[in-house]
Amino acid sequence: MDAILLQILNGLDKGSAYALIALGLTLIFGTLGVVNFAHGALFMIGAFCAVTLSRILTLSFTTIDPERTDFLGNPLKVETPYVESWFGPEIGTAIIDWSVPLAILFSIPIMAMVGLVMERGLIKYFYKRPHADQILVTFGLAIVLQEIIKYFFGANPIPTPAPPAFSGSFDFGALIGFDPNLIIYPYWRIVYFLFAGVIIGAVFAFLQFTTFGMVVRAGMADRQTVGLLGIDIDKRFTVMFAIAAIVAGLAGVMYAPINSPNYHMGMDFLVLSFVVVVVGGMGSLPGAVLAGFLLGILESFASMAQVVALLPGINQIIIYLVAIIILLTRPRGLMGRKGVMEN
Amino acid sequence: MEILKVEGVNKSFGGLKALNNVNFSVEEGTVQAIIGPNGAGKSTFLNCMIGRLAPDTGTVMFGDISLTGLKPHEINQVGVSRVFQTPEIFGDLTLLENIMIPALAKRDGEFALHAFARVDQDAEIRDKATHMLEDVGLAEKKDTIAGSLSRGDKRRLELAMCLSQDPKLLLLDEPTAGMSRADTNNTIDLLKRIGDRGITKVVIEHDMHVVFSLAEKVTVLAQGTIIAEGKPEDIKGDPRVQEAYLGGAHL
Amino acid sequence: MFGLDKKDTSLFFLVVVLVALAPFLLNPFPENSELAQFNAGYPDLMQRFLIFGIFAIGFNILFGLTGYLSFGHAAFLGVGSYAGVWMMKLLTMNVIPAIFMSVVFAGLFSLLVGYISLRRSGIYFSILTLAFAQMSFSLAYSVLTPITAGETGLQLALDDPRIIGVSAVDGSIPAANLFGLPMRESFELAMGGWLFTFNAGYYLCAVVMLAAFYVAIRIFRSPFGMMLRAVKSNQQRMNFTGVNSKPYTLAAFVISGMYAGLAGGLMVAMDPLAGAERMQWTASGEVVLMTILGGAGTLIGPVLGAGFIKYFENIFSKINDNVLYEWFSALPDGLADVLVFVIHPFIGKGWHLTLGIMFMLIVIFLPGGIMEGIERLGRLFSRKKKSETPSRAAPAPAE
Amino acid sequence: MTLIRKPLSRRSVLRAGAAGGALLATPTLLTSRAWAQGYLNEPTGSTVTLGFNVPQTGPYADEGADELRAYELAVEHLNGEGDGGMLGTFSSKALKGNGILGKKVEYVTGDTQTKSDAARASAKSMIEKDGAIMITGGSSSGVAVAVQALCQEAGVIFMAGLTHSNDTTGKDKRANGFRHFFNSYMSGAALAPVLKNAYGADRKAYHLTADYNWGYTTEQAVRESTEALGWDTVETVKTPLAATDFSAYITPVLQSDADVLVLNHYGGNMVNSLTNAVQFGLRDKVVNGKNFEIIVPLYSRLMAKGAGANVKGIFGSTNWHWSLQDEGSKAFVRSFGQKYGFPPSQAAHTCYVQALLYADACERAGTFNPCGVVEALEGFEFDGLGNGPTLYRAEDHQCFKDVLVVKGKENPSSEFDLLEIVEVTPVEQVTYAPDHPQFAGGALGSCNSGA
Repeated sequence: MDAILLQILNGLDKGSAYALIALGLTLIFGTLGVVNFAHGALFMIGAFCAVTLSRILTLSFTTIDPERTDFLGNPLKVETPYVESWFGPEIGTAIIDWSVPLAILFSIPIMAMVGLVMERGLIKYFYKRPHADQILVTFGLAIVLQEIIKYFFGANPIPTPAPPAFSGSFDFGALIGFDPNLIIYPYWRIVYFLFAGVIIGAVFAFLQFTTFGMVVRAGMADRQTVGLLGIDIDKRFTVMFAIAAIVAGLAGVMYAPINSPNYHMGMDFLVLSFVVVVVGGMGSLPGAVLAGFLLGILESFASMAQVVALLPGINQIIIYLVAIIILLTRPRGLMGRKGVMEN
Repeated sequence: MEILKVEGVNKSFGGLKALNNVNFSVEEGTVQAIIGPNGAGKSTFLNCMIGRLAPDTGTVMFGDISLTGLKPHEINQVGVSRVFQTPEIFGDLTLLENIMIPALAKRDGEFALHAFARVDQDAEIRDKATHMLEDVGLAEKKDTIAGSLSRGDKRRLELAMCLSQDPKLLLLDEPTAGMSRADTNNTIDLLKRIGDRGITKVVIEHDMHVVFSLAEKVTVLAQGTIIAEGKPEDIKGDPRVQEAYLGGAHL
Repeated sequence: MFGLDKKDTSLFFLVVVLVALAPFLLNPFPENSELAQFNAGYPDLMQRFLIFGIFAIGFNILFGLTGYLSFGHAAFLGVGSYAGVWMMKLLTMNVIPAIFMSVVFAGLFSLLVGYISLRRSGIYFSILTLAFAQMSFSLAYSVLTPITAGETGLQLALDDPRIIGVSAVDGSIPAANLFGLPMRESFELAMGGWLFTFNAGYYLCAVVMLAAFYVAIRIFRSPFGMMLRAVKSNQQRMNFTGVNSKPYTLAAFVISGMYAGLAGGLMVAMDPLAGAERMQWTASGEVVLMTILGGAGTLIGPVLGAGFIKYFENIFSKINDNVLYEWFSALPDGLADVLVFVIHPFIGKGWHLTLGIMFMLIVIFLPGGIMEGIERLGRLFSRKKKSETPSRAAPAPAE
Repeated sequence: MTLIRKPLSRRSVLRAGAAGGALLATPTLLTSRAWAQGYLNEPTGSTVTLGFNVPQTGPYADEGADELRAYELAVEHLNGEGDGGMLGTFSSKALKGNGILGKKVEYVTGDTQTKSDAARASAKSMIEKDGAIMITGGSSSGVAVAVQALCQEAGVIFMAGLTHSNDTTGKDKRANGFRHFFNSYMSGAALAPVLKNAYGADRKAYHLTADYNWGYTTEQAVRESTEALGWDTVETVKTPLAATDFSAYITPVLQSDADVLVLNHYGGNMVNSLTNAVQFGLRDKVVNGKNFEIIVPLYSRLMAKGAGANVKGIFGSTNWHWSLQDEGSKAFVRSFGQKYGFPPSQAAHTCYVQALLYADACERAGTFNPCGVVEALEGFEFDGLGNGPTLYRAEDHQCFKDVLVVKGKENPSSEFDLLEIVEVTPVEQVTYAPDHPQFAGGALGSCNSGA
């Protein structure tokens, strides 16, 4: 029982990342009709916002310590971060430790800018082009973005730990009424799950309860009609693109402590999130979220040794297998609408 | 002889009854029109006839072949062609190719792996297509991409596509919808000319001018039920029809 | 000639000439010049141009004609490769059975995948093919290791049975050959500072590729090909025209799967090893990019796209700072440093960056791919023919 | 005009410059029969070309970059530039700093992309286009095995870079291929006694294994050597190569009665699985009255860097570490550090050494002919290259030398000072018979010179 519950938790956690990326992807597709292969790169850039902020916070000045030597036998250069010298070691260290949560604030304007520049500078010229062209150009962009990050940060993963208060794990089971010491779960993963819930909720609330959101939803349903009403839908769609970029970026920032960011993490998630979007139904926001969590949980279950013993290799293919089964039984995914991207 | 016989067809969408026990038949070689106000179930009826929708109950017999349960391409292969309300053509292909495809489908059946033949050297099909284009007056545009045609030309092209198959029965769904008066008249002339070939036609129409110019018999559908049937001049005076149309301007 | 019309005949002969003379054409720079770095006329890369050309031609029969965008075609190439290596392990090092079985197995596998995937269209079809390919890759890399040798790739061994051949010759694995002619065999021709290599394997690839290209032209010009284009244009009208589109698309899918298998078989005939990465989604994506880049729906575009990508992968990745300094050795040191600094991110380990930029530039400025670029150039030089061809929509169906 | 049949070495002739003109001036028709002693890519000019085939894109790009640095350094030293590095400490004195056999060393580079296909394409272009006489480098066993087989077929020498799977010198060994790096078996044999001392003989181990060839051989090696010392293996679970989040594999560990977790992962997999394991509090856990421990059989500095603070106190093995204090290591670290500003990684070390060993073998054999080089390397014993006395065993072309057991450092003084050496396991303890079951199957075959 507790084993199952733990895997559900794992699945929800994995699903959070899938859902957040898929949400943005389907938002862009639903509003702009663009298949964005660079969406994974946005997630990656988000994670590197966290890395960059921690680099900024640890900008250091160098002093020579004549007492000690480095590996070549020269006097050791000691690096002290400016924040530590300005705020004293304790507060300074604390600021550095909290760089990931701080990066949330840092990343929002950056991701919004990246999104705006991308949409205004490139994507908008591809609204009327075939999906194949959109795939090609956004794929090219994804490579370029990823190579730029690699140029500055290298190919190796960069550890970006959570603040000490949130590192390590706690007895989550006891909190929800299980016996103590049954369900130990890392703080940050719980935080990630809750954070994803908040973001998803915020996006839905925004679309549901604001006039802006209403127009966008109407536009997703029938772009031409809304355009005929004399509403400048394009401007709103640009904003939606920026919002999708922010969602992907925040998903990336918060993911950094879970797995050290590297330059190709976006591509790793890209294919999976496309599968998630399609399984959920192209253009369906609730579908994307639902499929994200569903696939996350199924993937976790399939990883269990007992399952793998029964079906060797199932952990390798579960997501694709489920995708095939769902698409064959539900032609337009879980919650897809008719006529979207079938030609 | 009755070429098409529809008996006891019912069709519901959720709680809404779209067709209610419809019985309908078409004599071979005649032109029959189905009219009715918006939402009367005309399109549903047509879709039930050509396999796009499956009726809940009832039978659709084409000669002695049951059309119910057949797939669209199978229905076409037994000799039923259809013109759509918005012209369905191959927009990326040339006019000539647009006609050659139905001609090939007629000759070679629903699937033929002629991957090594030269389509441009298939004289039989080519000539047939060229003639057909001449018939509808599009011959000089035969190498144009069909998507660039005007709506009227698209309609004529679609008609030519159907005719190239020498169908036994031709179903026309509002063939003049959205056309100018001049185009409408052209189309009526064209359809009349096809009459000479002896093709049975069923026309669904809104425009009474078209109906009375073409049809030999008119069936009136309202709220999923046939409320009147007869010669055009009889229908014109039928009070039930006038009521159904609630003072429709064309009457 | 050969059942082709005049225009296609001249295109075919142009390709024959280009392929036959490729060892000259691809080695335009003398060996000891700094630009020799850009020479592509060595057997492996020339073989790769043709093999990926075949792959892309086949992919184009599906995507270019029917519009069905498969994201899993690399799986068929992979299955073909494995079948080919197994033939070489079990039967003989003669490449004919290997190539033949590659095509057969890829055909069967694509029949299975196509039959299921073609129940859906649009992006749902794409994701289904992607899912099948990724499953194939994952399983080949891991649990199928006994059949595929997983990470290390399936290769020949000295103790393979090779029942109608020999297991080993003088303690070495015998070379892949065509009735005794080793695929590695090359003649080299030195002329002045130039060196040209004529490789047996390359010319086998050339013959196969020309045959594949010829078949593709015939398919494009056949009633079958026209039907496929009609499926792309309007599937609904297709069905109401009495055509059952499913067997058409399935046939196109299987034909293109067999082309992929043929490419896989040739790959192992040239270089007897089959690695699982061949089946990964990136490999499937690569052939999509080749086709779009070259010009989907055109006859020769996909081959050009394949050449373009393989050229970048093999030539740009080998340029390093040292090479740059050699190029700029005539310049003053400071200037050379600056130039190297500027160019450095785009070469060697930065070849991906250059490739990404090229993708974007081509798709932004040449919506019809490389073929559109060539067409525009052609139009620039021959204004007289302007009136003859009304310009077609961007992804032009033929030519 | 000259028409020549392979094997050839036209490139070096033409590269040498004037020869091209000479050939043009005297139009003679030559066939290979004129080269009775010929072998593929025989250097006939004043230079010899080596091919450095390393990952430059993909997840191992940084490791590849470090390998390339080492090769560039080795070329400098071979050509008599720089401070000579390990040339001075190398027990064989055949190399004189004037290139190899008097020919200046030049090199070409390529990108393996850590894919066997791409690696072979790149190696082939070096052989066919650039006339490389030897290929070296690589950062994974899949690539090493693939390129090794290619070099065997083509007829050039392959000096493996970082490859740790048993198969490289086991079932996939080739006569033209040589490995200096250690292997899975050696890791297991070196680690087991140290683990027993540190954690006791009564332990229950849980293995997470990367689901591909290298993972399998490493799991087997560690399992067999720890079980021989009394440990139990409670469970072995395979994880997909593409996995990025290992939570679903870590939580069952928490619930088993295992008290040791062995992560048979490399590169990004290892960084993530270790990070996840620490997140889930495995290090703070007490099972069966013992502290829970994590082991990483194969360590690299780049991985340690990626995993950050999570590596502290975790045991593993490496081929070499820059903090070694023998003369060879010190000389190498000095010249590498002065050139690049940071200490070399083990990948850099093995690549540097392989380049030197190849050059030395050519000098001793007096030829670049692969068969001569193979003969010179087989059974070659040497010292002074950082790992103590070493043997290149003739039976499988594997180097036998001491293996380092290391531990993540608690208080690193720099971003490179992440590991500390716990023990240098002597070579006797990691030596195995050539027909050991873990290396069964396959055969070297005979050397191929491409003639």
